[in-house]
Amino acid sequence: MAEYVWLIVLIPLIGFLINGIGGLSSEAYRKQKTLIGTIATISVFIPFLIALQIFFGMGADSEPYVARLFTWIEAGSFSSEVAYRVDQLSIIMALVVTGVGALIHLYSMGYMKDDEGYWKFFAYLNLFIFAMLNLVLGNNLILLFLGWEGVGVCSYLLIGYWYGDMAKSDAAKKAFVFNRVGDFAFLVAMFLVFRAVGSLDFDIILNNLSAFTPEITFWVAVLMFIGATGKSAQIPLFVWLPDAMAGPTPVSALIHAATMVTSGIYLISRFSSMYVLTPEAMLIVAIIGGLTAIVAATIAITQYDIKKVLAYSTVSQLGFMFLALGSGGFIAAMFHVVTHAFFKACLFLGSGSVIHAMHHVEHELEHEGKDVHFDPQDMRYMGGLKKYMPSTYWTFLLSTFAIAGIPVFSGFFSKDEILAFVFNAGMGEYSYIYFALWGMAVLTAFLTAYYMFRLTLTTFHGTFKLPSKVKGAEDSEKYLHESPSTMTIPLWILGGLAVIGGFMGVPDFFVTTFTSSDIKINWLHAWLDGVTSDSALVLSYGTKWILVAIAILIAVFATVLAYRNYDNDKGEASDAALEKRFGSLYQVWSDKYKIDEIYDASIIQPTFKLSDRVLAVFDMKIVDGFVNAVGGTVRFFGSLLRFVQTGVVQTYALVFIIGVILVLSLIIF
Amino acid sequence: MEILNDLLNYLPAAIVAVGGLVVMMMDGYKAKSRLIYQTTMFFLAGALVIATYDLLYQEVGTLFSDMAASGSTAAFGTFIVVFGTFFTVILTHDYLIGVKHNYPQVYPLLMFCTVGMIVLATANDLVTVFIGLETMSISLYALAGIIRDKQLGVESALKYFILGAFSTGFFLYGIALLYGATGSTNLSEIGAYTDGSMIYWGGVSMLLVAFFFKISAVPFHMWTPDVYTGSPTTITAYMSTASKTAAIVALVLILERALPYAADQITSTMAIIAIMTMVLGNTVAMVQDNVKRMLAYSSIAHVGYLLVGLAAGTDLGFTAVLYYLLAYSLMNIGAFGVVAYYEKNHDVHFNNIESYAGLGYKQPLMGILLSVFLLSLAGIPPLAGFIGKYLVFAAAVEAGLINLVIIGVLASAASAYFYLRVMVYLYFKESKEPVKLMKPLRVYSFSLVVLAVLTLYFGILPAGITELIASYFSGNGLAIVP
Amino acid sequence: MIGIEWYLGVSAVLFIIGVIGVLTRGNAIIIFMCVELMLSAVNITLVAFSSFMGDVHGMILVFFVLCVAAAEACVGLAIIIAIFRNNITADINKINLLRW
Amino acid sequence: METLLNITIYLPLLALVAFMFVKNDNAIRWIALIVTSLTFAVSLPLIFNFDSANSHIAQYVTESGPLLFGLDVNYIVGLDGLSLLLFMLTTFLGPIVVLSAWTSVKKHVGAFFAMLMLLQTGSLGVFASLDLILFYIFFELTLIPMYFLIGIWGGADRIAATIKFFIYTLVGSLIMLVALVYVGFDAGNAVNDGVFITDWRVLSGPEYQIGLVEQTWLFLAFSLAFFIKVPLFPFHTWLPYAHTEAPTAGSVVLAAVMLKMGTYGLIRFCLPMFPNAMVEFAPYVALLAVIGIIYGALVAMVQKDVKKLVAYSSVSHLGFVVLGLFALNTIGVQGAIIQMINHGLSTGALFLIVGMIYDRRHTRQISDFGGLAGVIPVFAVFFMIATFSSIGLPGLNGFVGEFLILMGAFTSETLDNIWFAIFGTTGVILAAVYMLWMFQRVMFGPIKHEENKNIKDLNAREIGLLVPVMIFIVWIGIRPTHFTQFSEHQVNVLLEEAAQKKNEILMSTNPAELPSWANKLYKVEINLAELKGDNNE
Amino acid sequence: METFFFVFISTLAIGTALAMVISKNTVNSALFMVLHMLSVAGFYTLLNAQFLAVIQILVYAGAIMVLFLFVIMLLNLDEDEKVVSKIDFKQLISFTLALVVLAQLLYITGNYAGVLPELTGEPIAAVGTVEAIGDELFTTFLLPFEVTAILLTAAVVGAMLLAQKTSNVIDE
Repeated sequence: MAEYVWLIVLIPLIGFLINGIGGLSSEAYRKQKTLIGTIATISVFIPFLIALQIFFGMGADSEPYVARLFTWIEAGSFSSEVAYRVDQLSIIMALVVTGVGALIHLYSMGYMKDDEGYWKFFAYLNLFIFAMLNLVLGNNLILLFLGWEGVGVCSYLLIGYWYGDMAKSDAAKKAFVFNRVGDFAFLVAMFLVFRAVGSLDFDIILNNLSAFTPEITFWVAVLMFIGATGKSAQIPLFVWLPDAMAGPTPVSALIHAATMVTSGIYLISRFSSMYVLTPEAMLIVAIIGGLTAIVAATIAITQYDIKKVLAYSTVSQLGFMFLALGSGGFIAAMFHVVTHAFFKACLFLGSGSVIHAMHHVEHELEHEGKDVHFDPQDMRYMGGLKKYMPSTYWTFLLSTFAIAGIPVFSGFFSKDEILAFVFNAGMGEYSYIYFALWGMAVLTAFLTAYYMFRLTLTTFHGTFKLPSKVKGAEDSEKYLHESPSTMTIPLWILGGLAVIGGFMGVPDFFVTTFTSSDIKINWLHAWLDGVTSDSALVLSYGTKWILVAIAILIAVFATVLAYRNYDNDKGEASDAALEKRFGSLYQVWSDKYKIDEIYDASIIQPTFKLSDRVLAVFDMKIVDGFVNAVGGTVRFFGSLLRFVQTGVVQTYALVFIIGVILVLSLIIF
Repeated sequence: MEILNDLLNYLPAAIVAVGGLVVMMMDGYKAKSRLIYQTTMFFLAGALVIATYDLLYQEVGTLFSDMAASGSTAAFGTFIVVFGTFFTVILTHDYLIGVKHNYPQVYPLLMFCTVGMIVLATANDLVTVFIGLETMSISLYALAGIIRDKQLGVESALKYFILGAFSTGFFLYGIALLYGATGSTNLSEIGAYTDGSMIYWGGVSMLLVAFFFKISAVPFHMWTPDVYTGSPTTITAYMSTASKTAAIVALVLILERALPYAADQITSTMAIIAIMTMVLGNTVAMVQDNVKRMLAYSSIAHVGYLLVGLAAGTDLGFTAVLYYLLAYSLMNIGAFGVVAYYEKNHDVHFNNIESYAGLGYKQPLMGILLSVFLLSLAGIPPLAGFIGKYLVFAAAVEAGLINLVIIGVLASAASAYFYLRVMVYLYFKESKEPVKLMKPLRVYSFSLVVLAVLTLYFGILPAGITELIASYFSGNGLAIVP
Repeated sequence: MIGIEWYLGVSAVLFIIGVIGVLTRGNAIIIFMCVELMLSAVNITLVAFSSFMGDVHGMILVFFVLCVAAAEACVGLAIIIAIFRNNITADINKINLLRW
Repeated sequence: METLLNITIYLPLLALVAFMFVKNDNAIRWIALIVTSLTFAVSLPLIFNFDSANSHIAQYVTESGPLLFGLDVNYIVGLDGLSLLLFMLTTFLGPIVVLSAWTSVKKHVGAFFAMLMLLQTGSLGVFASLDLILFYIFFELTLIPMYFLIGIWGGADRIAATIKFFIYTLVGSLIMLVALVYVGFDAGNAVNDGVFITDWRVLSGPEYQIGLVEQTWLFLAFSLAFFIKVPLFPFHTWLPYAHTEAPTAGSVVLAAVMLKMGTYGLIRFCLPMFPNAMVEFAPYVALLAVIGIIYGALVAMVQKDVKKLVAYSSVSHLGFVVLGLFALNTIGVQGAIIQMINHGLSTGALFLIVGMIYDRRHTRQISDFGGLAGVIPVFAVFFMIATFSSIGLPGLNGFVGEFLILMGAFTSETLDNIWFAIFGTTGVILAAVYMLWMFQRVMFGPIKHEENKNIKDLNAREIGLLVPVMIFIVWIGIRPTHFTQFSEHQVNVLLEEAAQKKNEILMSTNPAELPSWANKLYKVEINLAELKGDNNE
Repeated sequence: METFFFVFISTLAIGTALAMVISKNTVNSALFMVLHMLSVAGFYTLLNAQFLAVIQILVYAGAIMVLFLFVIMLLNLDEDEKVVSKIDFKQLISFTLALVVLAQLLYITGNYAGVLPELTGEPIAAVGTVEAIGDELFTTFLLPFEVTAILLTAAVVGAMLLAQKTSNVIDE
């Protein structure tokens, strides 16, 4: 079955072409929304089935299978193929991408049904799936890069989907450019790799790691990581992701939570055997991951935009994953990728459902003839939605439990494993730093639970605050309603997965402690063990259990605290109290550490001013001026010389005589 | 009969001379101007046919007791001169009617002038050179001033005359000194001389001075812009091509036959003069607003390129120079012809470049023709001007004069500016006031088209003519004598 | 005996006097005469060479020079008449319409 | 086949003749379209029958006797791996360019198409010439039509632009002419019994070797002409003017074809004839190229005129090509060759697109647009693909070239410095910045100007002319080997021969006879010692 | 005797030449010119070129100078408009440059002695006769002679063309 892997990649592309060309060329086709949506969804769902089939045909010890299609780029000693790789890592990613992707397609059919550019949206989505599959299935760095850039483009197109709004297209551009900064590093990393081993094929690289000097290994690792920071929104390149929420919510769910942003984690996991050779680079990854996690979490606490909170949460969770990677817990990171994909996608879709409802309210009010405008994403206008949107509420709540790390929900297992690995890394080199990172991670876990419940409680509990806050929106709750089933079905599926997803990676010691046997219940670990190079956990059972206990305590404590502060419409008061307590620190959080402003002042404006005021002027005045000056000088001499021509014959004769003297002198002497 | 044979070999000159006398007599009997013109054309056509025949088949030799040469260079010079005159007369007739100064005496004068040119171009003795040169010059002095009731015309004639006569003094002095040094005025006998006394060098330099004057090389060029501007336009075309051709062919003959011994010194002198000529000609032309004056400076610049070829002094150099003369005659007569056409539609002062605005669209053919000629003058392939420049510079490169060539090409690049400028006005600007151009006479435009086609032809397929010219020099051992 | 260099010397001096005349005098007619002076100065050189070498060619050249001088005078004077009709002056310093 | 090549080159002139007799504007358009299409059709067998395994040997060669007696300039045309693709690109763009000018040119239609046809012949000749003088003639020949195209049908500031373009290019090429003639004589004395020779096949061969000192000067003279044409920083200032003022068709040909003559000349002439100089100057040239990449991008970023922005982006893109060429390894050179085609397609497409929008709105100021994506969706799609191609998105053509170039520069032994590639790579970021920003300001956001609300979307003609370009943009992006295969072998041979020639020349040099600057520049003693060391082993 | 004669004639020639150049009155200039021509004829006789001496007097002094005088009278040019009273900068330069040329010429001619072996050191009597000249003129120099005829005709036609007063324009 693995030999049909290319079909997985191809079908979404076909879907894209059908919808894209059809929609572009035919007005009638654009109106066939059901058809369009179905085609798009099916062209993701079929690959999912194929992937599933392949997955079931594989074992944890299966050899990687590579389907080579054709030579892509070839010049001199460089050659790369379009070849897709099926191994334990890539099939997991492919399953997530197509599975979650298919659900979100389904969801979008409901969510986007009133949109004019329906066909375009689905075309883009399919293209995104195509690119993402290239990323995860490609057998060499350059094909991975094709996907890498491809998802960037789709992200660009989808963030700026409502291009009529300049801010949205700004966000799109910002996303793309920040991604490109990362890509720059990625490219250089590729060059370094190629120079060292002469190929970009995964197999060849990973089998020839000895060809790297430690220095090169370090740099390749760091550069790849920088690439990953761009795509996976880590410090210092994370600022695009919150802005990326300008796109339609399914997009946020699919691209900016479940799939694209995790490609950095995939990349580093793919090269885990290289990373373990360079502890310094690992440390850098861990530090950046840890910092990102806590920074984003603190910002998330202060946000009111429902999607922004989720966005910062995503950044924070991604930081968590990188922390895992940097600590040697590659499988843990992948585990979190998967669980995060479930619950974060569910959260986003849930928020989309809420926004959909709020939009509906706004729309209906407008229909009533009232000129009411409010931000449908601002949670301060919400509240009490649980009785109007039960499905949304329940799935949202389940996912919140998952992300908060409440035991038996999926996030609990994955997060716990990460914490364990970070602590474990503290046992080796750079122990203090890793311990500090562990501390930060625990704090982040606390904050995560806190802000997620803040979000959930403010949105769904208490009373619907819109009527009281916005004039003219009285009685607007009558317009609130649950989303259609195309939207709720995916919510339930994802919510279910968020609940049970964690069982694929239940730590072995949960059982072994008690049975003293060597039983392996951690399926994921077993599955991925062959492709990644996890560091060994050297912790004792006791330590492990203590860590689990700490995690549970933290999560429960944060949950309780959040309930106290935010249930029953106390949200704003609590936030004010929080602001008072933390003072300027809170201000820094709510200002998002002013990172955007810093970028603007330190890089963007200077570059722009340099270009506008210096280079452009330099170009016109100096470079071109020099050229003009040469011409001008010649003309100037010409106009000087012409005045020798006085018109008086005797002057001419005089010049003649000078010429005579000249010629005589030249010839005689 | 030797004399008859000589005469047969000198037939173009003879025909033109007889023709000149005939039309002079016709003028005396008050024949119609048109008839005079037609007779002139008849004789010139005859001369042209024979000159063409001579060009292809005449054997190399000397005539009239070594006074004149036949074949090769001489035949080539004769051909260009007659060819140039032929077209000049066609253009002049129409032009003079246009500017209302169609004196019948112009035709005999042109014919006599042509005789002088042929004599000059075929001279094999300094005496013949002198007489030829003077016949040509004196006729040109008069021709420059034929628009005698306009100040500009006579002023140019006066300037030309004074400076021309002045240079004649130097020329004569040169001949005298050379005669004194070598004991002969015959070119080959002078060429046999290898003693190198001071008086020989003095003679050589004086001779060069006079030729530099005639071909208007800097700093002996001062008359050129004024005379070219003031003279009737078609006469300017004639002056700048036929007379220059005759003088340069004579110079080539002298350099080749009489002065191989002096080649080294001449090379350096020529190189310096060439640099001055190219630089001054091109830079000053850049700032001219009068098209005719611009073309005058451009013709100075072209002399600079010719001097580059002469400075090389090799077979290839002379070949290049002769080819260049042909190309230059074609394109310069053409360019002046179109300028004359524009001018006669208005008045004599209609030469300011501003007034060319938008003219390219009024009579498209004329605009295209002028563009072709100017582009050829600028040395843009695939026109004859390019091949000329290319050959000249190649010859200099072969002779190792790289620096000279670099300056030459840079000057040439600068020259593109002012040629293009004309086209800027012709095509890129709109005319401010409505200008009406009358349809050119068919023969007028036809002759210009012929010139343009030849310019193109010699640019694309120069092999035939260059082969012919190269055969004049190959094996003559003209390389620089150490 | 008078050596040839004396003739040549005198000839050169006369020639330069002619040149100076052309360069300094403003009257066109006098300039013409100065040109004639230059020609006749060269004639002396020619005749001297011819005579001292015993070769007649130089003298024949002088003969031609005389003819040329006559022709030049003829045309030159005609030009002066023409210019006088237009400008009412023979001062060449005032005849400078054509310049730059 | 030889005849076919000649027919391809001169077929456009046929239209020129036809224009003399046809007065009807529409007839002229159709004739132009038919003739250029025919040219393209006729040229197709050339690529299908091309033997890419022997791409280093010129194919379909026509060789005449001397054209210029005494200098033995021959008419030699043929195609090999280096020229084939560019030749085909030129014929391919012919009908497209004609179509692009279908309605936008209203005055002097006949003259316009005549100039285009002349330009076509000139460009084809440049790429097909195997004789240096012939190359030069065609090289210059292209100037005239372009001069008129810009001058007559150009924008407001066209006159200054066209004169600058013409003179600037002319200065460079004339200096090259001198060098070229010198080479002709030198080669004649060295390998051709004293007869002037400029046959590329002889000059590039291993027998003809030029001494180090001469190489330096000749290289500088040749490369100056090509650098101006490319244009490499700091010789680029004519380009923004010329591009901005030129009519659409002119811009397209200028960008797609004429700029390539510079890079093409560098690889075809400089490399095989002056290998030592090429190697020693490579770092300096690469430095200029990298400066050009970044500088062009930065200046492009702040342009207010769409066309000027694209023009500056050309400076940046051509910087990549030069960088690749001077990497002097197969990867880099192959990348450069394919990038030449890519730039031709993507920048050509961009100019076409800008022209289309100009036809509708008669402005090119970015600030006059905004929000067009909603009004003209089909246009937006094409514009977007071209933009993505231009910023080097994988899967489209631009990426292949840029990637190979940077990879080549990174691994180049000649440059021996990875920073060229690294700084060059920043151009990738900057390209995204300026192109997307421009795209955003033009296509996205609210519609600010009333006039923009009623713009018509592309008509069939415009779609028809863009689609082929887009097909190639995607095709090259996905299957670049279909295109790179033509030059692969030749590039290998060329580089090998050059390296060998370089060593041979070095071996035959006596350091004592060289002036000190040459010793220093070529590090003669060190290199010689190395070479001898290699030989002893 | 010969030396004396030479010195006398030289002095006369240079003196008249100078006088011609600096004379204020145009008519005086012309008259000095005539004198100068006569003295040049004296040189010719000294050099045994009797034929040329005669021609010189006939053509130059007789014909050409009369023509000059005639034109001067015709145009009333005898009152010279500008006298060489004020030596201005330009004239100074002209003068200096002319002297430089003179120095060069004298340097050239001064180096002449003994260059030609057949130079006897004194004029040879037989060359300047009418027969000798005539013989050469109509054989060797036939071509220049004939062309001179054309030259003179051309000069006449040219003079006619320039000096005619009526403009006989023929409009067609």
